[in-house]
Amino acid sequence: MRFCLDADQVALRDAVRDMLALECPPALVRAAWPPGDPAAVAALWRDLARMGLFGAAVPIHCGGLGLGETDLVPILTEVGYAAVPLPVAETMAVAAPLLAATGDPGGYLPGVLAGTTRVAIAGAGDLVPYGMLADLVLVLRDGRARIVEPLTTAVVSTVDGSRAAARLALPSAGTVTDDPELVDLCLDRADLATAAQLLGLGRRMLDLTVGYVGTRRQFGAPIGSFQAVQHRLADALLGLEFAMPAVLAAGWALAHRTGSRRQDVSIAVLLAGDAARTMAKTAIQCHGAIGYTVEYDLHLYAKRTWALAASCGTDSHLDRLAAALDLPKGGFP
Amino acid sequence: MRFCLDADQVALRDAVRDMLALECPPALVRAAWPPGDPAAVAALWRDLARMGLFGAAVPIHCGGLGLGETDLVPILTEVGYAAVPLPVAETMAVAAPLLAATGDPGGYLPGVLAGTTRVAIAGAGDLVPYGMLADLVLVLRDGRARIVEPLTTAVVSTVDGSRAAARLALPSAGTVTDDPELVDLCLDRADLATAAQLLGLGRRMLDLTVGYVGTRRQFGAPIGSFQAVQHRLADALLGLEFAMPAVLAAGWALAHRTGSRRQDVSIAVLLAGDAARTMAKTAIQCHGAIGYTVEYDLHLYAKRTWALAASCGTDSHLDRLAAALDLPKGGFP
Amino acid sequence: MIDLVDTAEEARFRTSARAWLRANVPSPPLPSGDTREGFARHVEWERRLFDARWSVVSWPERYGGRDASLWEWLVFEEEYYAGGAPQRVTQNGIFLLAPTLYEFGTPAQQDHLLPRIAAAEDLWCQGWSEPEAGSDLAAITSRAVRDDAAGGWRLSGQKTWTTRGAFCTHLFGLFRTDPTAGRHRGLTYFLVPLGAPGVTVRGFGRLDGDEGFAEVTFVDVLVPDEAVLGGVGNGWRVAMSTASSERGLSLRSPGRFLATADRLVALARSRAEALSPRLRDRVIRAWVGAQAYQMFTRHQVSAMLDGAQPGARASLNKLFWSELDIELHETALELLGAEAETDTAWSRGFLFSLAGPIYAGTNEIQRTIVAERVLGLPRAP
Amino acid sequence: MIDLVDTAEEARFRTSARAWLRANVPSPPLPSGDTREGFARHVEWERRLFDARWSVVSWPERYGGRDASLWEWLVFEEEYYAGGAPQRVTQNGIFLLAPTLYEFGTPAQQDHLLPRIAAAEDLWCQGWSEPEAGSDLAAITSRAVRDDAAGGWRLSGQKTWTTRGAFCTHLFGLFRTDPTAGRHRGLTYFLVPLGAPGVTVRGFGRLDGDEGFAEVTFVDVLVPDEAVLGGVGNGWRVAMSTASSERGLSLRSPGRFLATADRLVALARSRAEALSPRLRDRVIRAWVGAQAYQMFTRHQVSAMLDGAQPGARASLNKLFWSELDIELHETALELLGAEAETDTAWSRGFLFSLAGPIYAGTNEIQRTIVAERVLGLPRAP
Repeated sequence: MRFCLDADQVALRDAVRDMLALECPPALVRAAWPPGDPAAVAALWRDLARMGLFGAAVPIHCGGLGLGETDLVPILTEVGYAAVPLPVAETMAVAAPLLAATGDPGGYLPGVLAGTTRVAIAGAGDLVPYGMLADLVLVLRDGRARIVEPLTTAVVSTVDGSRAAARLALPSAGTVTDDPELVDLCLDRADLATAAQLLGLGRRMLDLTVGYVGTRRQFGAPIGSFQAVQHRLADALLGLEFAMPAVLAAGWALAHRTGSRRQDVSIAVLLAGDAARTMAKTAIQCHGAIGYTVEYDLHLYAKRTWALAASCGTDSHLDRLAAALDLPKGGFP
Repeated sequence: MRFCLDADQVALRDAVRDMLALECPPALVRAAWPPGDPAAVAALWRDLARMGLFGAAVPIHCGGLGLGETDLVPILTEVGYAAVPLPVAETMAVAAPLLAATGDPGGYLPGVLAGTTRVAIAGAGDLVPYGMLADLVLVLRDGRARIVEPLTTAVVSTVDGSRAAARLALPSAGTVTDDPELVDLCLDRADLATAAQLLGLGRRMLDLTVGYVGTRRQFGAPIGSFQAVQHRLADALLGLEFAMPAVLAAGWALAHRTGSRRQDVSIAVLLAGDAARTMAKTAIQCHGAIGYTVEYDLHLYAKRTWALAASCGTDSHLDRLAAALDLPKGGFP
Repeated sequence: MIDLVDTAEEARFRTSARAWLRANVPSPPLPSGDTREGFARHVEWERRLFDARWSVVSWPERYGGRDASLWEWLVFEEEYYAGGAPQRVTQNGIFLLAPTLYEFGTPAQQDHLLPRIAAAEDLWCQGWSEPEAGSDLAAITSRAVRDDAAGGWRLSGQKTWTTRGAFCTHLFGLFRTDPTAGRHRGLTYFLVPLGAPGVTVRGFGRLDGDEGFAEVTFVDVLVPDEAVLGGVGNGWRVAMSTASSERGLSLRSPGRFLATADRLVALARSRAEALSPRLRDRVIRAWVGAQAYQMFTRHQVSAMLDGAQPGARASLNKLFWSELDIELHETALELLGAEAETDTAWSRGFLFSLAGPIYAGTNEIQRTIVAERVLGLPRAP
Repeated sequence: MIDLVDTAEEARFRTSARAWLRANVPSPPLPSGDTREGFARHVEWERRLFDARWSVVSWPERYGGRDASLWEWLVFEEEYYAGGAPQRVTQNGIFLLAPTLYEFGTPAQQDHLLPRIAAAEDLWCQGWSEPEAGSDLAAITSRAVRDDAAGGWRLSGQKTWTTRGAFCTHLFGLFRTDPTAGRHRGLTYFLVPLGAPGVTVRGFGRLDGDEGFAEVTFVDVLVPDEAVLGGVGNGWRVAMSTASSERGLSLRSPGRFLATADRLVALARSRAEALSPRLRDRVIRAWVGAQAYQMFTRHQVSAMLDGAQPGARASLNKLFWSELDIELHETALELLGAEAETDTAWSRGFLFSLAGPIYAGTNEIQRTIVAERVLGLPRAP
């Protein structure tokens, strides 16, 4: 047994972290809010492509880095930490390896690897986060994976203005695979990517809050010295610390196609979702009024957290675990 | 609209409170724990009878005080506050008015009023709290109310040793009524009595804890001056304060047989159950190790709280409210 | 005495309020009052309310009210929110400043200001927080210096995090009149027109989209003696009276949460495909919370009519409603699933609800008040 | 490197442990170890474990162990609790004192004491708390005075809330050797036989039925120099090492909670009539918590094998396992419904779980440690 990142994984994570610290500061996230600065956002996508990130999960013989889901977790955590306002997780962790695994019938993979093609994933109904920025949309429904070009695009106003969400009309053709194992793998990778980003977002909000409460003074002392603030932040940290290994373990389970992988993903999503949501609420409360202004950066990360957490599908994960534990499925009589 | 106790209600509550403070101190609750002092416990029952309490909810023309459920709430709260180790709520609030309403076919009422007959209520299965002390058992099942003398009695060891619980074999005859409205009323009164006692127990634990943390010093200050303790107790108080009016309102709804009475009872049970359970946990934690000893009194009240809360039937109350709100009934598909 | 149904008079009042609201509540609903245009539409609505004498039902007739009882006021609030009527953009004036004016104002101040508040002619915002004085309100440094020659006071300093400050016409708040006195002493409560020379209002966005969230700067702003409310140096006491209103009943009547809870239940019914048993329970418990708040306030109103002062117990209200409001909205967003991230009344309501545990004294401050002043725990060292 | 399956060697170890446990775990289960008679039966079991070299698998062979790796120790703990084996009444000696002895003991102390701990010959209890020193451990007043003539130390004072103190043979704890030094200074860690003249042990019941919960009084108790562990005046540092063991991994391995979670799931399956969707979700989430604790400890063990010291992070373990343990048991009691009030393994386990957030430093203390030493927040004033 062994459970820590190896030197390569650490080096890649740090490279991504350093790059995003430089290229995706809060100002870049703001640039993705309308009206914003689309050119700056597009430049970030090219920077990520230059690092080879969109091929991270693509086999080497297909032009990628040949990494597995275990390796993706720390990268996606950094993507969350920076709240990258682009469909990086969708393209890198789900679409690119799917294209590679299916022989890329549409010939999209080179563009994806080169950073000229962005892929979003369709959410519930016709809502597609990053739909305004996506060249392609991956639809995972009814046991099929489809990759399609949108027919029509209508912008949607969202709480997190940097999500570039759209309501899209999509063609019904474009099936890439109906292999249930591969479709499930796409869903699991998407869930894993969400969990990892939520961890990173949680860390970002924690760092912002720890920094603020250490300097903000009220009643003659830094507010971070009051038990009410200290204990609430300790509890928030607890949630993040206990979610992190579960997310990493889920990545490993996917990478090794273990029998328990789907339940491990569900565990990861439940823990990371709860931890990030708790952290968001804690961060806003510990900041007080300043955290409630849009001039301060916290809301950028809190709103992304709510958007990702809302897509988690808590009940479906509970049902999946119920099945694994031989407990009854949810629903009503 | 008007929502406060009147002078008579306050006077009766205060009389019960004063009497129980004197006659049912922690030492008397301890006397009910095995091997204990059965004579002392029996004396308390006689004292309660002398106050006329067992006739509280019996019409005046049947020899009672003619009070309604609204009046019972403050009395039962005091019974909870003192953790009276006897089936007072069962006899006073449920059995006695039932006997009166059904014309007392078994001729039990005079003994109940005189304090020579104690009535317990059968719980789940064959478990009867206070079964060891009861002359009669009220069984509320299958749309019938039965009042029976137990056939056999086997003592049961319980967490709260002052509950005198027994497993009883009961005869299947003895139906007092199968009027659904009257049977429901018995169930509602039992629930109301549980909620009111939980409020009182919560108050008792709060008082003990506020007293302790105000004097116990650590780190050079009373522990009640630390935010961690202050804020936790503030939250526990909040639960109790917001449950109390709901319980009183449920009593009023029962007394006036309003259309929403059953859902008001469910609201009361849910709020009082949560508040008392939270208070118990808070009290133990704020006390630290001393609260974990049986020499200290807190456990007497915490264990009664757990016993009553365990009998609350949370899910059935949620289902009842679901029906009232036109939401689906619980269960599995 | 307990009697939880309307008296004949209350029932008449309810019927009358319901009828008027049914005929007059704007449909479709007004746009958000958090933009300048939306705010103007809301002010129009407030004036319509006033014209029909529904803007301040519990006030004396001479100020535009109906001399309604506290019970009737609760009834009106229930009907108002159940009828889907707009949030009250006049709330700072009506529910916070006015109770303070009734308690501390001179007859001249009352006669001048109250009708203008009722009629939405003056639109008030709060001036409590400063950049270095949030939770620690006693740390404020904005000051007022007596100018005998001009016959008034000269204000300077900065107030911030002022809800709708950019759209309002007046501000009430604390200024330090005696810089030598200790924290809570030497403060005076001032009433300031935002149009006065030397006042600058800078709006900056709020997380929930309120564009009127503002920072207000005072440079040598001259106000007359009549701008002092409750006496020079008495500001803390006067402000605490406002704070008690803000935390307690008057700002957040149960009607608002009962209506939200009912809308939540309706949402749950309408989203059968998303409604899991878990969410059903969450909906029920949130609804139960709204009922609990109603019972609690009824009990509190009865006690107030018997002469009790809520005092520190107003902090119990504030803790409860602020957490209830978040729970109601979070539950709705869970029902909406992935659609929760779109900009809807529920998502905007959720963002707004997050301010509840922060403004009017953070919930941490409230818990300390409850612990020390309701439970009597020893004060923090 | 991540590899979350047993190596071949670990798998062999697991098989071997499982086989021995399957053949030897007492059935029916032993009575509670909280009575004198039950305790004696548990000590017999501990000696059986020792005879088969399963009592201290990670210790060197010369002390009765198997030189097992930390991973193998985790494996053993999983198998031990999954097999329904009894709680370890030797835990204070094996999991708390022994790690401290390995770190601070002299070779003579190690050679003398460790085999006796492994073999359950010496049964250790803790002597931290005093009536006026609970959370505030540095406030202890029990003292040890040097007696040069007798060649040792004379102990006096009182320790209290000592789990199973009435049944144990030895106590470790802090005594003040320099009354002039400040709170954390001037303390020394002593190892004391409870049979020594001048020691009185008074048992008093504990809420969960532990009759061995005790108060230990020392009146002029003479102990030799060898009774000092880690040097005179160095007691705080030595004690913090023990505390870190108590809070962290060594006292509460995931195996215990994984086994409880599995029993909870089995209970849920067996009580279909009581299992509502709400309780199903609660069961699942509690089970998820146990899995999270396992992943966390695996990650922690990997870090420790790479040289990291858990240090203040042990407080994270303690917060998590203590709350998890309550949640597992509360959920079980809800499944049991009205039967929950009867005296069962679950109800006893619930009462025991409530001590988790209290002993080994209350969870309030742990949260402060996490805030100040893990997050680096400013210290409380």
